[in-house]
Amino acid sequence: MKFRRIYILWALTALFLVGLIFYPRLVNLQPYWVLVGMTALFYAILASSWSLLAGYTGQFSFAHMAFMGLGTYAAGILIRDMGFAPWQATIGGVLITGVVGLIIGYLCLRLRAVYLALFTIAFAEIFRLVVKAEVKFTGGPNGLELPTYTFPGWLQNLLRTIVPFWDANVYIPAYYTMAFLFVAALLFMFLLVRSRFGIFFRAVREDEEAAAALGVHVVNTRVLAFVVSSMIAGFAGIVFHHFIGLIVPDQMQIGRMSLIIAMAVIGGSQNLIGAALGAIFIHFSLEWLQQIPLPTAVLQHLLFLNDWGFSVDLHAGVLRTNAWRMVGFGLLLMLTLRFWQNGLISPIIDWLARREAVESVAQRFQAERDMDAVDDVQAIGSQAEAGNPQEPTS
Amino acid sequence: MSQNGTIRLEVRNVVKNFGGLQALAGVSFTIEGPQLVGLIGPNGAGKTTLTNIITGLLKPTKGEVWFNGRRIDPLRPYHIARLGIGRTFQVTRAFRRMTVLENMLAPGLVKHPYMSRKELEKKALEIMKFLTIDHLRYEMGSNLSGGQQKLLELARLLMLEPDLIILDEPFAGVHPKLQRTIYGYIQRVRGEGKAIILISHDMESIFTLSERLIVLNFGEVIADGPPEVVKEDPQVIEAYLGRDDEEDLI
Amino acid sequence: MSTNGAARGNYILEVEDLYVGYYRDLNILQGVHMYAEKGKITTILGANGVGKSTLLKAIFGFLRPNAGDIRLNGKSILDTPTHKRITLGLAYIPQHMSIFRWMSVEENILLGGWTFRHDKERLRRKLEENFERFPILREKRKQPVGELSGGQQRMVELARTLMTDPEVILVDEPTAGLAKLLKREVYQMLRDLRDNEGKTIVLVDQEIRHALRIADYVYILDLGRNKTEGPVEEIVADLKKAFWI
Amino acid sequence: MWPLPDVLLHAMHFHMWLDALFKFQITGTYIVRLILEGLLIGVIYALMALGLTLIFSVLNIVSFAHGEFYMIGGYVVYAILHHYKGFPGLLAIVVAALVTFVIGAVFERLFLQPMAKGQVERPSEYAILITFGLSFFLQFVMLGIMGPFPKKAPRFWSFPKIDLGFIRTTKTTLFLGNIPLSGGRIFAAIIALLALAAVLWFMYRTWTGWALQAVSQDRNAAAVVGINPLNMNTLAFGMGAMLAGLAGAVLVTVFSWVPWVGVPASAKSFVIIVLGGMGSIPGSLVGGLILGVVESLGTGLFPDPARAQAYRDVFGLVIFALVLWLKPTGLFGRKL
Amino acid sequence: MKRWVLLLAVLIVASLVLAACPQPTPEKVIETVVVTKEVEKVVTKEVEKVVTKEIEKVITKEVVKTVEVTPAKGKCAPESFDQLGEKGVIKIGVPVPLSAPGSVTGGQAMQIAANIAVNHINEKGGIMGKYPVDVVFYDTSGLPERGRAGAEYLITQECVNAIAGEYHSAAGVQEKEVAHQYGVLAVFAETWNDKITAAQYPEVFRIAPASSMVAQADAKFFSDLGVKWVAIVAENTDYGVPASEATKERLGKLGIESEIYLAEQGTQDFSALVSRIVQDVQQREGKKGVLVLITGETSYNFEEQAVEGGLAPAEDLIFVANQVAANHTEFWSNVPDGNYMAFRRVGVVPALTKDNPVAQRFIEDYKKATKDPDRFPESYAFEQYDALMLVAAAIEKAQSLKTEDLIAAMESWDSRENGFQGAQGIYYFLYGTKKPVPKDEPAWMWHQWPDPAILFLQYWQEGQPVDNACVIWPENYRTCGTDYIVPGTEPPVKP
Repeated sequence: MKFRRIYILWALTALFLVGLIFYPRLVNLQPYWVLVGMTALFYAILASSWSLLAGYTGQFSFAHMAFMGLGTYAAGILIRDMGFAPWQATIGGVLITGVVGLIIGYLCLRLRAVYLALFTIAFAEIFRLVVKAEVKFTGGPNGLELPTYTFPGWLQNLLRTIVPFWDANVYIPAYYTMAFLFVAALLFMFLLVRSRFGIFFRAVREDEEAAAALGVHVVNTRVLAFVVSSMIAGFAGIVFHHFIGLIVPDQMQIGRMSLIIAMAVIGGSQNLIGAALGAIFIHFSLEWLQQIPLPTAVLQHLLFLNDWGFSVDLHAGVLRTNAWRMVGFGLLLMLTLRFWQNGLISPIIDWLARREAVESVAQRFQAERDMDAVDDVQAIGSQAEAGNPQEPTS
Repeated sequence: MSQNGTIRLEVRNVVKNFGGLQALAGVSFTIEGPQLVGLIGPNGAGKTTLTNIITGLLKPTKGEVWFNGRRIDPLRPYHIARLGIGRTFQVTRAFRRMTVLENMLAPGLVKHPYMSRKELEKKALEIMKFLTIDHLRYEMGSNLSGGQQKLLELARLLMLEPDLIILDEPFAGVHPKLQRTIYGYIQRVRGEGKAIILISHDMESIFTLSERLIVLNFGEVIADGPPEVVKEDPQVIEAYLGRDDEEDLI
Repeated sequence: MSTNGAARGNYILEVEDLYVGYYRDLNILQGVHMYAEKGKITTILGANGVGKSTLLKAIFGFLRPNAGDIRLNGKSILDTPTHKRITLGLAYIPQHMSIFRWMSVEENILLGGWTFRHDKERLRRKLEENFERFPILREKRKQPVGELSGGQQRMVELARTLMTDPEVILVDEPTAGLAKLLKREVYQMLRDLRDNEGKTIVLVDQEIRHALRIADYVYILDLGRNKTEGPVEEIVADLKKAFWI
Repeated sequence: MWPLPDVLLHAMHFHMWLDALFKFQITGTYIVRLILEGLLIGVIYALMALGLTLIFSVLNIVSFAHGEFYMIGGYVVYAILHHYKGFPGLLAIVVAALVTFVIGAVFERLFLQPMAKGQVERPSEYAILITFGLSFFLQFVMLGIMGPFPKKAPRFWSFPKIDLGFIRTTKTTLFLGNIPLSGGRIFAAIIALLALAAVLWFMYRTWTGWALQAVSQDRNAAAVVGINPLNMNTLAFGMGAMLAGLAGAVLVTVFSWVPWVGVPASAKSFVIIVLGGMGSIPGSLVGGLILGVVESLGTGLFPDPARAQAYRDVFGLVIFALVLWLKPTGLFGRKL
Repeated sequence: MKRWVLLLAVLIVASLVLAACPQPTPEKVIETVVVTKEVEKVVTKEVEKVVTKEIEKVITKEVVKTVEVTPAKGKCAPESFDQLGEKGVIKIGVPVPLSAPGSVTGGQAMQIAANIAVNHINEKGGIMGKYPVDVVFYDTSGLPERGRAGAEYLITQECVNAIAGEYHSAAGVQEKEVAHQYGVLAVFAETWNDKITAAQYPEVFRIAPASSMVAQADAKFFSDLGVKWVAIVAENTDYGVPASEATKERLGKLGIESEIYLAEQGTQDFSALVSRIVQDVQQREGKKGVLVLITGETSYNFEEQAVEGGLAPAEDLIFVANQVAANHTEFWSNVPDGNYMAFRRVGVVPALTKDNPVAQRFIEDYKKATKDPDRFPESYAFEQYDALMLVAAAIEKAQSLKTEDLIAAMESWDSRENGFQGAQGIYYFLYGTKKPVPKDEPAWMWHQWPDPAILFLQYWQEGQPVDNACVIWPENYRTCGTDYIVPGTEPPVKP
């Protein structure tokens, strides 16, 4: 069997899945790191569903976080006012997100690029401000509380047998639920983009008119992408916040949205997996960069940084980067955009998944010129031959 | 193909105004059955506008377009495409960030949503082989040369299996060698019993290939008939070469 | 009929083996050559879409050739950025009206003198010259150009171009969409520029007969390649053959 | 007083309106006061939006980092006045304008020029994301340097005492009849008006201004007459940034400054340019005034006093969304 | 298809491995599970390594059982002084907001105060003279999820013995849950939300006022001054909304009408809101009041704009600025026209600290640390300092690191006479595990310091330092002999 690069990809996928499953053990069941892992997965779902919208269909929506919040608020209100059980509310919330996504998706149909971005920003901000202002209905800035899921007994027992440390801390069930959702959402989106809709998504992104001329239902395609990605965002939001217990409107700030976008772009917004991995990578590095452990000898020379917004903690032996870690991240975002427009991770995946080598443009151009030199005469000759006006071809 | 097996496109007195400008001033013609119709006219004559109206990208200000007994001018472009009118664009519009095979699958999946991917790919490969782009199947659209992109567009069209094909400048900017392939393509499609509207500025190919020529000028049909006749039509010559009696202008 | 142009006369503008396209490698022009003689009108004819306009755009620098060379006065100008080419004595009148619609007539014409904007005296003189050439423009000097008729807009454009006293003027279908009388005026003007001021003009045109009437040398293009070329007499002698297959 | 159809009144919770009317009476003076206040702040909005419009009309992109230049402009004035006591305030404003100009121009050269030269794939996406990235970057740089504490520059002027009956002043406030108008704002609005006048003079009366207009109206034609569009891009972006910086510089004495102060500011600029028509200079002026008045009236006349201010930004954004959706060319739009 | 099978196989294998994988490592278990400690006592140190493997199985079973009763066990704080390690450092976690959207001003002041507390404890050699204290900060940004993560981090990663701090209620509410879950002592410094103590967790104490206490004081103040109508301007946040509603309710009980105006913090332009309030005020009879419940620097913005917009303190308009007006340098540079504004100050004023050596020492060090000789510590700085001192004192008193012992020590300060002398005053807790909150008292009195000072001060001179601002309420603290300095006049007595 001939070795193909795609095997590396499969091996890496398997490795990643195993890593995903064993992660809580790898971090020694430390609740903090399990929580970080769970949050990273939450962001990964958001980033990859955003990439489904932006990367695959070319709709640059800034309302993704708003949809996340919309779903969560809907679920929370269903539980609070309608007496839904958490799992029923989850379904209800996702459906409501879908309906609103459908409406916004239709409204956005006629808007392109920057207009779409502006419109979705407006929608997101209006939604956030209304949620914040309608204190009686949404809890306002206090946020809305959501109860945790309770698993049915049999499932709990089953999970305990599979995962012996299921009860080691409260975040383990949360983590595994999130991981399950992550795999399911990614698998769903992956299958979706591999299906005909995926082809249609990208065809519409590339050239709407041409796609329409080939019979692609442009409206349905664009709206479908909008609805699916909003629903996934809503789903992730509902599940995440059920475990966190509270959603606050500040979660839907544009600043948070830009974090998601940055994650997707750095990972590669043309690729679901790239965006997801980007989100995981960035969330972990941000968490780690918050305090960088350094030897005291080094730290002593860094004390001047205290005047620049860092905090050098000699006692704990760490350099706290505070805002500056975000600066580095912003710079990375800009450089990625400028020099690696496909992101940092997805080109690797693409390279591993590619089946045939690319003929470079320069090579082909040369070939075309060679072709000219050789059979220019021939070409004209044959053309003249074919071009006998007396004999119309039939 | 329509139920009774014939193809019939009727353009009935189509008028199109852009603001104050009249692009089409009442164009009517009928194309019936398998036929290769050349559509020519000097720049600004309204050829592209007419194409866009037939394929639904533009709505006519007045007039109707009927295809196989169905009025299509109010329909959306994808609907018209599904009814069996396919077109290419003057400037190539390959999907640049999709592989050639995926480019082919898009219309294929429109036509046969539930066909297995393998079968569809096989079908696509056949067409690509005929158009000599099969070796590029995993190549990104943007990596193709201009000529190859034209071929890809034509190949895509076949996946849609349209009854009526509108080819807008298929030869522009294409290497002679590839031009021959396109000639072959047109002849093959013609052989399959489809109707073709060929728009080209390349007089040679137009006169060679078409059975019937429709000449547009200033949004009106100024001639309609076999190429030999149209070629000698004084109005056509005037449209292209200017009028002899304008000597006194200078 | 193909001649090796370099053998003929005194060329101010030479285009050799030019490959140009709008997209990365869709070459509209595939190895075109063109030589313009000093003080003559060189006309480029051909059906629509064969790349006549593309050729002019490439000469003025809006499109970067993939291969080939463009020389002005014997020096390659490929590395000169577009906005600098005007200082070499090259001027270009695009096919589509390239006026500044929301600016006044006077501002439009003055902008033609951008390259010598600090020379107030010369600006004033050239502006005056142009107003004499097109008296109607003097009347409407304060109006936004967008409100003018098509012919007047064309006038503004010509006036603006003439501000710099270019040696070579590239003209792309100057009479498209103009009324007959205006057409005549425009052609007369081009002829005057050649006869009285000794300008070199490269004219791309659809109005074949008119163009031939003022042309000195004619190139005919066919789908991105040179088809025929020759002095105008030769072409006129067998017009049908030259165009109609 | 409210000539609205019954159905509409019902939909708008008529009883709440009545409640509001019971609580305090809406008088003509009150409305006039709200409008005047709206106009005052609207002038400053217009200054910001003018920068964004300039950028859009020349570069054909919407800068999502516009608010950050506003933020930097304010911080520069603050830093100067904080470190050099007695530094003339107006000079500090000029320095702020210069600094933001340079930052804008450098960013344009490094990140936007490749786009204009066609070295970037998918330019429209790139433009959105790169300016978004810049906004992200600048916010956190300033957070690192200035810290998150709100800063406020000391006021460097005060009204002379005037009493002309109808018009009288205190140290901080100008009274028109019995309508008090904030002095800080009047000062900011005057500076903004001067800056607007200067920009308009520059745009319509100088060669460089003509060149900018020329590039915005027809890039190719501009190149034909010998204008280098790339330089004009840099100039336009720099000037756009500078105008935002100027707005920040005059407002830093009125509001307090935090690194994310630019976020609502840029949102307002978006609202204005869409309202006034993308790329239209008069549009941005009128749009700014409209937004100022709408926000002011909306807040002043919203039935529930508790939520009136909370909804302040919503009024503008709703108009924004509606205009975007119904008439994307805006009021004075000349191109889409 | 093959690939899917492969993938499924990987997943199945992985879950099988997971099922078979070893239980949490023995060291971990010993630390975490109560049962194991008894085992540990049996095992002599020499044979520990050998025996652990054998006892592993026993422990595993125990773990599952224990876990079902009390699900969360991940705390790693040393439970006795022997476990402290060589240096004998006792770690205390300090969650504070150090980045937006949290109040960084508050966070940084608390950081400084915490460091001073550590210095004061450690200069005597530490707790009990030999165990130095180390504080571990965590930036919560004032966000609930960050608060939760922070508490998790401090308890399970940094192995802190207690948590002392927090500024924002939103974060605090989450932190108290985590502290309770792990059974770690938590002394909250500046979180006013009633819920924090109302949950009645044995581990949770609070030395700041509950918001209901503050609202009560506000209402009393206005009522004592004979105010008939109050405009409550509150920020639209987790603090402002409930606080304004609570105040309105209490004002209502005292027969005072009021109107709430919520202000969105992102908007800094309050002119229209000011106009609206002015309009409202003008149409009322009698004495009126304005109460600003906007926190942080945004309140300066509102106050400045209010004055400029004609809503200035007057004879019949009592303007109560937000408590941050006490930072007089910032206040005067931001609100140059804020003359005659009153403000509420929770916590002590300089006059009240004169006889308190603990406070004097802290104030001095605080001024040094902030390099600002005019800066009197803010209430949250006092509270943070005291929270740490309290924890240290509790450990010293309990002579133990076990949470239950610490709680007992804290609860032993049960009356003013029998309280702990902190910088702010004498701390004591009336109700707790031994003495439940009686039915007629609000639930939040649990582990709540009952008498934090809530004072109303008034500036009467431009640029005046807070130290000689007049205390005008309550009566027993009054320093200037008047309950309200009418704008344009001077107080009868100058401090």
